[in-house]
Amino acid sequence: MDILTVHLFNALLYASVLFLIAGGLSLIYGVMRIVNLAHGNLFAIGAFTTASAVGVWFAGSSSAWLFLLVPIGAVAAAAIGAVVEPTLLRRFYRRPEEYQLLVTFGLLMLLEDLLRFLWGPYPISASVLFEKVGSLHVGEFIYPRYNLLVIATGVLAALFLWAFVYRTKFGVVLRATSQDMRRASALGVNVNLVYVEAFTIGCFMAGLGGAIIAPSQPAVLGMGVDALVLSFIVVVIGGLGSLEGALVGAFIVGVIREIGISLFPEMELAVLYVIAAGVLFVRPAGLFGRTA
Amino acid sequence: MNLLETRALTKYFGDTHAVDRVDFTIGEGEVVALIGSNGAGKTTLVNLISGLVPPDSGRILLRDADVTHQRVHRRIEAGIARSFQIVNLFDELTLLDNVALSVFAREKMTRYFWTLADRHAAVWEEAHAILGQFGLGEKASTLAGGIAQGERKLLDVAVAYALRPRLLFLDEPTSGVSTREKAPIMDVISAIVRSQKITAVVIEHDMDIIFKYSDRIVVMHQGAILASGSPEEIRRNETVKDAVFGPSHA
Amino acid sequence: MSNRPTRRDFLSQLGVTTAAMAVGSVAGAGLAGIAQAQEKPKGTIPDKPFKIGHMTFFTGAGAVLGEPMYKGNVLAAEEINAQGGLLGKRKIEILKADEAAGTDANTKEMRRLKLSEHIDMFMGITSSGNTPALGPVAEELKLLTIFIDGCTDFLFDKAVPNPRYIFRITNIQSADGSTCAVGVAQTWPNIKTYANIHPDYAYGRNCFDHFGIVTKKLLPNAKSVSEAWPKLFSTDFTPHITKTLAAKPELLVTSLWGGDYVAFYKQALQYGLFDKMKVATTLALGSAPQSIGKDHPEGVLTGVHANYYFTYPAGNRWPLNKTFVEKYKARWNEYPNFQAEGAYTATYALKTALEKANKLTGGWPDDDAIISQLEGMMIAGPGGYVYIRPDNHQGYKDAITGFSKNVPEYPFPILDPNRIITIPIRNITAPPGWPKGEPTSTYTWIEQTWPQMKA
Amino acid sequence: MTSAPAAPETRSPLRIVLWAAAIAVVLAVLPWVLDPYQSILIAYGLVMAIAVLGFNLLLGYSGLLSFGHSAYFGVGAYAVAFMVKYLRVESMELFILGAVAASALVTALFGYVCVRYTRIFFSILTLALSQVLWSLAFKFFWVTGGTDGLRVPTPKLLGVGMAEGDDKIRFLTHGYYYYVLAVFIACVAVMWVVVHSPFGKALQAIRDNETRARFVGLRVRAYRFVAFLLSGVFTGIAGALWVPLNGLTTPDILYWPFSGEIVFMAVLGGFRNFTGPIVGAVVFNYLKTYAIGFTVYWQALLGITLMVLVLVLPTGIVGTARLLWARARRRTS
Repeated sequence: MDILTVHLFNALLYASVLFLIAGGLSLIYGVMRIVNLAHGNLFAIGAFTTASAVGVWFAGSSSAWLFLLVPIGAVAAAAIGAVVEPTLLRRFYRRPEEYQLLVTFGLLMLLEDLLRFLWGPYPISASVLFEKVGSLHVGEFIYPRYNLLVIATGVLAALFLWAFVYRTKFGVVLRATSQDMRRASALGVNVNLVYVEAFTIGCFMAGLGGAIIAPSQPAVLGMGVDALVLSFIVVVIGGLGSLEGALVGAFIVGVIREIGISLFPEMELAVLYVIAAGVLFVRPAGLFGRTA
Repeated sequence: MNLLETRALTKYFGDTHAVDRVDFTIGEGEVVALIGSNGAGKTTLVNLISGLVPPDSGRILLRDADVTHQRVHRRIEAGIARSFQIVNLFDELTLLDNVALSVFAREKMTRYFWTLADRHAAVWEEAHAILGQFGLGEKASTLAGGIAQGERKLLDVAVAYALRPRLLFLDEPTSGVSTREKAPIMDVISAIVRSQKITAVVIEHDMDIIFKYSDRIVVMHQGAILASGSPEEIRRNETVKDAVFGPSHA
Repeated sequence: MSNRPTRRDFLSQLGVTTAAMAVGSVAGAGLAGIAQAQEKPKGTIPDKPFKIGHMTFFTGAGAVLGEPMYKGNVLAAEEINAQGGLLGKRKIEILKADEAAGTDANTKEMRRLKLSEHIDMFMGITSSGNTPALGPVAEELKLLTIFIDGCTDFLFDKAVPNPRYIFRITNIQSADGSTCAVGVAQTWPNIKTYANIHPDYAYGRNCFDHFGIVTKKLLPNAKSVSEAWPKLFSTDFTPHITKTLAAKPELLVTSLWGGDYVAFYKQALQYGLFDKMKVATTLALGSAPQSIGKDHPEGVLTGVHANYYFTYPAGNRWPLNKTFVEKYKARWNEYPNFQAEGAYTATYALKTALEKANKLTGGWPDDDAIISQLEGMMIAGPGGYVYIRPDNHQGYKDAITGFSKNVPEYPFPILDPNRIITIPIRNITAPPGWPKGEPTSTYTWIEQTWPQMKA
Repeated sequence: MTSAPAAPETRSPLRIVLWAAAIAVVLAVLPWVLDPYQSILIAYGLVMAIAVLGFNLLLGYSGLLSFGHSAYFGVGAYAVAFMVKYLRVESMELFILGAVAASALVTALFGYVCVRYTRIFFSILTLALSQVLWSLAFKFFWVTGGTDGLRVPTPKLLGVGMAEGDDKIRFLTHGYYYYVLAVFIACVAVMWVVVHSPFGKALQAIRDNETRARFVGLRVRAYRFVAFLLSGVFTGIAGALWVPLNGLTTPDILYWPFSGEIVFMAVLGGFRNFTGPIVGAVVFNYLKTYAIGFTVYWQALLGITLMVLVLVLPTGIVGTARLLWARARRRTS
């Protein structure tokens, strides 16, 4: 039974990171009705920033200080979001979706090379934190404590987001804007401000996903593109624009991946995609989806 | 025999009884005006009959055949066509294309992907002729997005008319145009409808137009039919005056 | 070998040796060295640069393994250029191309290099997914090519069964899985269960197959109890590690390499994987040596692609290696890996071939003359003698593997100098003339000719 | 579209045929003039042009942005590779037939789901479904060769193989080039007819105004489905032609950024023109090849190009050229 616990932890670990990425994607879509194809790159930026802050720039500092540095990746991603939304994306809200997708696809290519330009071609890791916190015993197995921290971060982020959206004044404004931008605007909501805030939060989440895994996995080029496909699978299962959907979708994907690798090693990820396709055929809008 | 008959046709939007157990009939060759204040259910009734929205209950019979649950293209085959209150055109196609498309569709030729559209001379001739009937012949090769509102209203009707319907719904064919233009537009439409003996239902607000062009007037109020009769009868009906024009109205 | 020999007998028959021994001397007509004095070339030699297109991983997780290849090529080219160039006249010019662009892009790039940049020769390639794609293209382009790695058996078994323009310098891939299996059989002969984690592409499959067949012969009691096939260039091995732990094997066999292996062992450490089982790898120390940290456990059977490790042969026994490592360290401030050695040797093989061909015909030799010199060449490289078999254009040198050990002299683990295992390559690869087999010729050769040990 | 509707195409058929013939002649002469490398690049460009032409039946004429066309391209390519591997087929004509059948099958399946939606949902659905194929090609190693891909040898063209000892490069730049050119011309002609057929008009009508299209009696989904099918099959044919040119097929061509490139090509040329996708495909091929040769940051270069295009020249090369041409003519007359 201990091994099942370990498997469950693994699934939750994967789900936590995926929720952070896909949740951000879905939040942005929910409020602004745009799908940001460069979203995965913000995840990568989070990972690279944290990896080099912890593993290179401040390497050798006290571990408490290094732990405080972890969220720096999320901040970096959020900062990029805060710049990109008003300067670039804002021009596209009134234009057809194809242009929105295209401009974010261009952004994806640009950011991918920006990573290479800033951090060079090699993987960067910040494994010192991963090693520092050590492992704990789960029956006869041992499990890295750091992974539990990642899971905790994912759960906390979900709770935080829920409280934020459903329990704060800004959340009300956010939901109002999401449902009817014009009416919200007529009621005196500064829609531009809401948009930049929502986009920044979405990017922050993606960046946090990258930042939090940087100590346990190296940051590599191309991780953003891969992450985007997976978060698409999550939102496709859960339903685009729904935070609950992202949460459930991430959990489903985490569990399926763990099962897939254990039971069908030859198929692995393909299991995931085939199940996603199944959901699409039965419920194309996703489990929690709303279409138009 | 009635051309069209609805039986207890009902549609709710939330708590609003948009159309509430309406029995509406129209005879072959009639031109009926559908009037009522905003929100009376006129457009919803047309939407239900034309198939844009499904009814909650009730039936729609076209020459005694039940079309209640038929898809839009089946109703069009059966001869029901409509125009739109807010102009609905193919803005990036020319006027000629807009009309020709209806002809192609009517002749079930739109599935031909292996012949050039230009080769079907008969279709283009007919489309030209229709544009001519509506006085739009000179603008045949202009894009529909680039003509004046009055012309757009006419084109909208022309697109519907090109389907050669037996029953044509005209949803406020003169809304959004200046008072001065209304009569000429209605003259064109009326001439065509009368000459082709098309059964037509016109939703309209302008009383002068209604009294001038319709055989019969049906008054709707809060989702139900309040009265039905000749223009003269309706003019004299006090209930109608109160409900439709408001008590203060002259 | 029909009556079942004991394992120990058979291993000694294979010529498996542990601990450092002198490199066997091989006498032969084709013997050439990299440090020969240069004679004056015959005839007129043009002085336009000799362009080599060099493709390897310059970016991504593959770069720690692949980039040293470029560095070895550059080092040799600089040495040759310092003496005036090839045949004293033609300076070597190297054009870089990034293998990480993907297999499709790589074939396009090879065409571009030849048809648009007009390279004289092509070198490089790390991934064994790429040589079967590029080999036929090189043949189509009539482009003289020495692949440094990308050592899949499939290249000369199937993709290009009768090579003309392409050669390959590092050991054939089946030697990797076989060497690893021989190392396991010799070190841990009582293993009953083993698990696999291999990258999901040609190399991983090949290692899995050959480790399996050799182990079946040598350790008939050993069973594979778990398989995991992570995508190449993955960063998260958590579920694969968990799966392996759940199967409770006595041994884990893995052919992860480069950045993948680094990420893997760091994660595996936190799961205590190395405490629960023996670990045998095919390519762990094949990457640039400094990429593996001192936190790497000791005593792991750490493969080096069955090729070369910079501490062996030790300097006092084989000066060529000593000077190569010194020069490489001076030039790049790091230690070479097997690919650096392969590229360095390949460049000198080219130089040698040119000089011999020139001696025969005078002037600048055409490709055919170079090819006929390369075929059957025996060249002494830093890692020992390399023989280029004329029938399949494949380089052969003794296979080696060893065990990780931390020593004070280096900031990274090295192969334990006292426990290095070497195997003469001819004993673990199909001989010339052996029919092409499935999945590889060597596989069917082992399956059909090796004796079955008693359980 | 934000721009005001431009005047419709009103050139006479004869002039169009003359122009097309002139361009075809130029393309036919190129291999004799250009060095082999350039000819191969043009061949790649023509192949991609077929794919983008197909893609644009959806984007330009039906108003549906597919971000999953890599799937149909890949299906065409893998269909050929499977025919080589399992059926030992060598004939290029059979390859194309096989690719048509396979891509029609897959497109029908995907189309069934996708045409129920429009706009962003359509894009996301096409992308997600295409990635199912990518994962299958990627993981089913023993069938697809995994990331190693499958090799495709020189095919027989019209029953004629490459002569023993013949140069493959010569084969590619002459025999195969003309084969590609012929298929390209056929595809362009077919697509020309499709978009100018009553069916093509119906698609454009649906694109402009779905509601009204329903009320002239068009079964919108059925039309979208057929357009999807045709579009996918065209892209599948391109995939089939691409494999012998490339020599092998790998999952890279099924991965979603390749779909992004197809979209890029259409936008680069201008998706509101018939010729836009063709120009876009050929130019993109050059752009990418030379960007890669020019800088390691070629992706950034392409990304910026795309963003500038979308911001400044949303009508693409052909649209912009037409605009400038019209302006110049107005000034002179």
